[in-house]
Amino acid sequence: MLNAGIIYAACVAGAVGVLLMLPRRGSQLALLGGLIGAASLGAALLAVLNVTQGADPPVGERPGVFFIVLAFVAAAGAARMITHPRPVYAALYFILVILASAGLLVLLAAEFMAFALVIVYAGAILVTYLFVIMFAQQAAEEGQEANESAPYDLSAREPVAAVAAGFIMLAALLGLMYRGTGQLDSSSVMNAQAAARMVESDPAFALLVQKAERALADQGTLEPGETVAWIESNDREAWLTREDSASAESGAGRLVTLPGDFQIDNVERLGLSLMSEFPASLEVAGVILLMAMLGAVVLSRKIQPLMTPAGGTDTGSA
Amino acid sequence: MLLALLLIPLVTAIAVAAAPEKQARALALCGTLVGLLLSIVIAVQFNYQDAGLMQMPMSIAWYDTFGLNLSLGIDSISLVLILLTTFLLPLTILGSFTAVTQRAKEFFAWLCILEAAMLGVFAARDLIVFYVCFEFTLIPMYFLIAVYGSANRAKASIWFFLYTFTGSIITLAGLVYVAWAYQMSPEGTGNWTFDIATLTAFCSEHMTAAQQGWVLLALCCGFAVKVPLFPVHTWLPLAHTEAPTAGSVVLAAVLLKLGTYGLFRFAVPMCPLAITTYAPLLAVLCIIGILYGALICWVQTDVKKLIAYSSVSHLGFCVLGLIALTSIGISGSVAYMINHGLSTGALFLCIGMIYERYHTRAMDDYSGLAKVMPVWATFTVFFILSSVGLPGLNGFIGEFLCLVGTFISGDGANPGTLGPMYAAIAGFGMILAAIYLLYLAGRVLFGPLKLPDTHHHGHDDKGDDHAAPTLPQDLTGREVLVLVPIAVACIVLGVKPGVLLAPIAAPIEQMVSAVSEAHTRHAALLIDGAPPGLPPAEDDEAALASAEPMSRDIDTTDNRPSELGRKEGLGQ
Amino acid sequence: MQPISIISLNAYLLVSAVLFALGLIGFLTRRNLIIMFLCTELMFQAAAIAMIAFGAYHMDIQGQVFLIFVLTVAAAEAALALALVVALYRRRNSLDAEVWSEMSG
Amino acid sequence: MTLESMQPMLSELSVLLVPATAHGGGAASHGAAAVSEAIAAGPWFAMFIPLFPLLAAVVCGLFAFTRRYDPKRSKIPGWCCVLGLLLSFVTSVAVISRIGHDTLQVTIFEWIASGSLQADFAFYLDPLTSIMLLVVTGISTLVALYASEYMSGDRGYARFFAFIGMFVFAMTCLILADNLVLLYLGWEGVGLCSYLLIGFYYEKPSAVAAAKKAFIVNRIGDLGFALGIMLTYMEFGTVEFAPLFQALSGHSPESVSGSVQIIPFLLMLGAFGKSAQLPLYVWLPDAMEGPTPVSALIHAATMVTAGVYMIARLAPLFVLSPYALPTVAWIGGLTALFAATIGMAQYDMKRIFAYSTVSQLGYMFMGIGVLSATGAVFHLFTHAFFKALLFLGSGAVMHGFAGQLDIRRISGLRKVKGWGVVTWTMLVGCLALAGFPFLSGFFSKDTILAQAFVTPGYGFTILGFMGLFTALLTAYYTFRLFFRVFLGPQRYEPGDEHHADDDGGHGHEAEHFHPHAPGWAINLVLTILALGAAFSGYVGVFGGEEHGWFGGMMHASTGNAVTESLAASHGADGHAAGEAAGFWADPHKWMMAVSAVIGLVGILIAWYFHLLNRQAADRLKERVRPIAVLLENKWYVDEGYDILIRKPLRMAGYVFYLIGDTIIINGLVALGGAIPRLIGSTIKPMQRGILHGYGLGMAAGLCAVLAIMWWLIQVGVT
Repeated sequence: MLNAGIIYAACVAGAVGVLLMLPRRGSQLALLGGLIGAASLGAALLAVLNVTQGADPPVGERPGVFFIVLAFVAAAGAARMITHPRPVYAALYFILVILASAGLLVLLAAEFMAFALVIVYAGAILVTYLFVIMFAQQAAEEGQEANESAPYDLSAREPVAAVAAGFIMLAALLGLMYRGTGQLDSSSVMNAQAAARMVESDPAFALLVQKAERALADQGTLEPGETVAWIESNDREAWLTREDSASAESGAGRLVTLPGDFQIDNVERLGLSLMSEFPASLEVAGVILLMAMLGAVVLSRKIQPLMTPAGGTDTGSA
Repeated sequence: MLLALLLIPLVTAIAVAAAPEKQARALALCGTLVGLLLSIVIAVQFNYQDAGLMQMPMSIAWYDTFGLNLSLGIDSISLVLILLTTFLLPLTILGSFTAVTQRAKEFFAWLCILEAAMLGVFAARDLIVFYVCFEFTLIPMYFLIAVYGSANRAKASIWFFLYTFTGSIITLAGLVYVAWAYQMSPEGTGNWTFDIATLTAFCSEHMTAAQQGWVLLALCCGFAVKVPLFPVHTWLPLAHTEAPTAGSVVLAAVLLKLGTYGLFRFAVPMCPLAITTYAPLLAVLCIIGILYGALICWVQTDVKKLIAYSSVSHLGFCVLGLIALTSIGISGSVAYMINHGLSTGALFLCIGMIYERYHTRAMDDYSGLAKVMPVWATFTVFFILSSVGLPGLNGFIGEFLCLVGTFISGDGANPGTLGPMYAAIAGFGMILAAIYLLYLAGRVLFGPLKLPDTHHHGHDDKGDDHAAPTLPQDLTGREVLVLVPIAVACIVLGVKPGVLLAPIAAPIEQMVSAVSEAHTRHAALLIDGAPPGLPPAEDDEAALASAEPMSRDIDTTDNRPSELGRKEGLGQ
Repeated sequence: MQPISIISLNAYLLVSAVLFALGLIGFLTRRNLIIMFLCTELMFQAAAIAMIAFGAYHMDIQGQVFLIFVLTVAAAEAALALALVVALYRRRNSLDAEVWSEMSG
Repeated sequence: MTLESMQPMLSELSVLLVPATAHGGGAASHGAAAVSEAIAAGPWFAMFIPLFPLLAAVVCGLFAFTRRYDPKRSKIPGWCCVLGLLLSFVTSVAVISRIGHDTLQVTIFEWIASGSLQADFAFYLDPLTSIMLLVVTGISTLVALYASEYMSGDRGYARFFAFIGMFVFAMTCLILADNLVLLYLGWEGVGLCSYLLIGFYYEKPSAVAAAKKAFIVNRIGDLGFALGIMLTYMEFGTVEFAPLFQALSGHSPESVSGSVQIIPFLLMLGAFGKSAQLPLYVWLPDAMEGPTPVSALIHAATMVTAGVYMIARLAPLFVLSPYALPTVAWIGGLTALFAATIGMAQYDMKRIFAYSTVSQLGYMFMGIGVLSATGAVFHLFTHAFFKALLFLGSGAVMHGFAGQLDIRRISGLRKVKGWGVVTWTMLVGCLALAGFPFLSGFFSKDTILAQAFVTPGYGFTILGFMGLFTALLTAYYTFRLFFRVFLGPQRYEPGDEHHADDDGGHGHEAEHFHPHAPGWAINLVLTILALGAAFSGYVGVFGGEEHGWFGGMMHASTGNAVTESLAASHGADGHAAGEAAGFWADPHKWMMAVSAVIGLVGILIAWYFHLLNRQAADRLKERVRPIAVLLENKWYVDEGYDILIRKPLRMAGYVFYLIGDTIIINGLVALGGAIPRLIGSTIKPMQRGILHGYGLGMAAGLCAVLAIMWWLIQVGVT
């Protein structure tokens, strides 16, 4: 099973690494810190990945090399983001992290969300961040040359305590999580459960059925009067039953394999679920966004005249 | 009938609050007079043959599941105290007609509410009603001091409130413990009740000496603060000097009696075993209070503070008489409550009268007032003599009986544990009382005439004093009308104490016999219950600390016979 | 559609935990208001990965649906936060968090 | 309206006074009376003896209240008070005739009844009471008559007579009391009236201080008395005389328990307080601040003798403890000597008589101490007359000379016109006091001194000689005063006091100041008292009994328990032997001669020093300078008391108040208040307002929780 020792050691190493990377007045050991951090992350990943499943046979594949690369990019980006003295670079590193995690999402077959993430997050939110950072950097602080970063960015606040707190939490979190996931059923069991759930009330099932009927009709294997009863979990085969004979006894009917390219892709399922299960929350989400816009407008109203040196026009709201 | 007695002052209070400013005084006076009338009717209907019984019971279910019901009832002790309250209130209101000019309506409304609360305490037969009213007296008194007081009234009112409040919280804890113990015990069979009679019976029969010790400690905390016993008395002088005349009269005459009445009604009957073991300790506190208070009186420069400390000293006698556990001592203590109420109340009224005229309480501001105000001087000397305890006046009866009661307290014929030495030392209090009260008379009444300077150029320049109507030098008709009834009461109680002592004799006799019965039962139990050859250990602090768990039935395992128990047992 | 294996689930959780921890540390150490908010966004991001990982493991689309709503909230929060930061900046001409400490005890 | 017809009506009144409400007590009081049935029911009208003075007091009080009454002109209160006292005197004579030689008891109404303590307003009448009644009511009527003229024109005229009325009421209650509590009522009542009367001129701070001192010192004595009462109640279960004496009759000094023996000592303390004996005598000389009639009535004749009366009344109790009466004797003797020495060196007339009163009281206590109650009460009886006379005489002088009392500033009063009566009456008084043969003082003092030599025990003979020496001193200082003031060259200066602001045109230059001769009332009273002083002695000589009529009366009273124990203590022979051995063996016989001689010697010494050549007195005074100064300052007793008792107590008061209350107790309470504030301030720094601080706090909290959860899981608790 997962031997915890390595994880915790990795956490400690990571902590030290991050500590070194944090901006401080004294000597800059950022590079060394980065190396240590990366090493620790690698060790942690190794510990997690090549774990033997214990008694029952090793089930399911391990995440591939893409996952490892993306993981490292994300972690490095995040680390660099919080340790970089200049805010603009921090924002840019954050965009890097967003892209890496979008990649991860794609690995998890949630491609719509990956794109959404990139568009909404990287595109909209972080652009605003960059804008505000630029806006704030304009008025150079009094005691400081043009490109030198503001004093408050140069040194971290109570780094040791913060890092300690963060990594202890991390260690405890990991300890608890792995203990938790250890008790989860293996993927095969999950598979059957998912399939069973698919059969009953899952709205995606109704969509699946319609789509299957349309695909079979195009393929010509569907006789008139037959309907699709249910679909195998791996939605390769489908079970057709005649309308008229369904009532005689169950099980009359025939198993048909679905066409090769038949499947429900992520966006469809997502859209279906949104529309059928969460219509209300969709509305609420809309309202939240409206509120946010109103709030932003109100907040940035001119509270008192800005004393611009040249008496120029007001630099306008955000 | 009793509920009506309680409701009248409340109704008056509301009426006064609503009435226009001019009629407020008159309305308050009539309301309290009606109260007095009703209490006299009650007194007449009260049958004195079996004065010990709780008469005129009435009870309205208030909250059944928890056994709370508003139940009232009086025995002769409560009757006497009710009469004292209803007798004094109209006089106080009459006395403070001219004293209060600003916000007079509220002043009289608060006084009426205070009266209702006090009557509630005396007529309560249910623990919670008693406690609610006991606490409720704080609020009007707080406002009376805080709004109508003199210079640093804020501190005084806060001290008064918090001091008494913390004390009575502990008492509440004790009372609830008793109710809880009852409910847990086989007698209580699970249902809560707060009826005083049942709880007292339960306590005296089924509680072990140690538990009773704890209950007594809790009760004493609250009531000791109210009766200012020695260590916890410092709120009284503060409250008195700052309270307006009516406030300090009611405070001295009746509010202090709540404490002694509480001790009488709860401490002694509920913890007969504990009271005998701790009576000497309490007695020492009382005696210190007597001598300590008296000596402080002697060095006071503020008239009201002097009389306040004299109350501390006098009430030491009252409690001493109570814990002597002899029928003479306790009747002396009850007599003392009434007499102290009358004489000290009257003294405060007199002081209030000169305060209204000269607006200063410092004794060296004026002297030789007898020459200028002969009538006032006669009344003041009369009341000073009554509180000094001159035989033929009411003070003597209380003081003498208390001392005699303490003197014969331990001689075997009664459950008391005090002795002649206590009475002898307390006796010095009588001398000190003479010293400081005559010191007051000598400084204020006699000697060469000297009036405070403020008097000469009128009242208006006094800071917090608005244009009070300047009163003629000597007493007006109204003021004499206030003092005469009290003087008559003093003489009647002095010459014919039977009027007071006869009715209260029966309940006191019952209580003393109940206490000695508890002891014989306890002692008898020890003799047969306890394993033979047990060393009779002194019942000391350690025993108190190891409060054994509440026993189901009579606790036979209590192998430490209380000191008296042993003597009692051997005595037979 | 195959759910991901536990091992990969653990891996994804590890990544999200690391990101979350880094975000927290960032929030605590950086004194620049904007960066602090950026770190909170990072923590949002970490949570998103964990949600999707569990969604994939349980073959349940709701993980992603929930992420959509998380995103809307994050967006709203970011907008308001930045408006606030601008207002604060305009007041004191500095982004330092420690400038605002009148609320001391 | 004869007495008989009034009888039925009045008897209902007395029944009414025993109200029905006190049903519990009522039965008991009759029961108590029933128990002591041995004592016959006395005359019901005895209740008027105290009632008339009380009535007079109330009437005078009303006069004092009414505005319209003008003290200058009308003397109504004076007259009604004299009338009241006269009626009381007449009633007491009637009661005395009814008493004769036996003891009676009258219950008026039930006063205190609580538990087994039963104290009624009842009278115990026996020959001792009748003697005291005669003294009290008689002297008070005479003094009231005297005062009606003496106090005329004083602003507080009505108030004065109200207090006198109250005083006589209290004194009669004291004498007639049937139980110790009523005796205590009289006791304190008398103390109160002496307070009010001494402080009559309340504008004089010295008078107020003297009044306060008197009341407090009395109160100290009263405390002892009260504790004595309680102890008797504890021991015998009753406070009434009849059952008490019945219970005592069975006992003898051996058979009685220890605590009973303490009772006499406690009661003695009360007696010494009231009768100004050694430890507690300091208040009497200062009591002279009051008006002279007060000094005469209260501080010479009646109140101060209450102590002697009490011991005589409770003699059966005193006899029980072997050491009680000797202590009384010794303290009496010492006080006599001590006061006489101080009396010699004083210059104020009233102060001299005050110290002489203390000294004579010492004699009375010595009398009782040496087991001669008859001698003591006899001396009390005669002393009342001549001491009242002396005081009233000096009062007349003071009244006439505008408050002048200093014997150095008045002399040769005999020659002044209109003062003849005063001089002669004062001469008789001084002779009686000095123990001049065949006058009253001579007889009564002899009985005491003789008895001192007769009774065996504890150095009584030394006491006897001390008594003789004191008699010498008494004779000396009495006549020192008489020769100084009344004889010698005629010169006088008026006093400073514009006495009783009488509106006479008294110019204060010495030459044309002419003294204001006393009026008829004063002269009448002085002559009556002079007759009393001269012939009251013979009451103890004629009348058949061993000490005359007086001895007979005392023999029948409770006092004779003392004489019985005398007979018991040294067997019947002691006394009889005296007779047989002829003149020199029986002290009573030779004492007559010896004391006469001593009296004369004293007078001669005084005559030589204070009449023949006064310079010799001054020279002698120079030679014994330190002693003279010591005596003049009254052995510094007052200052001693002040330093030993008053100052420490007052200091304790300050300490208790300033440190005890304000610092310790209030401090503790304030501390109680400060603790919450203290705790609050320790937590305050946590809130510094910086965002990171809070963030870090939250993070730390979170990681702590997780760590604990993780640890718990490790431990396997879940």
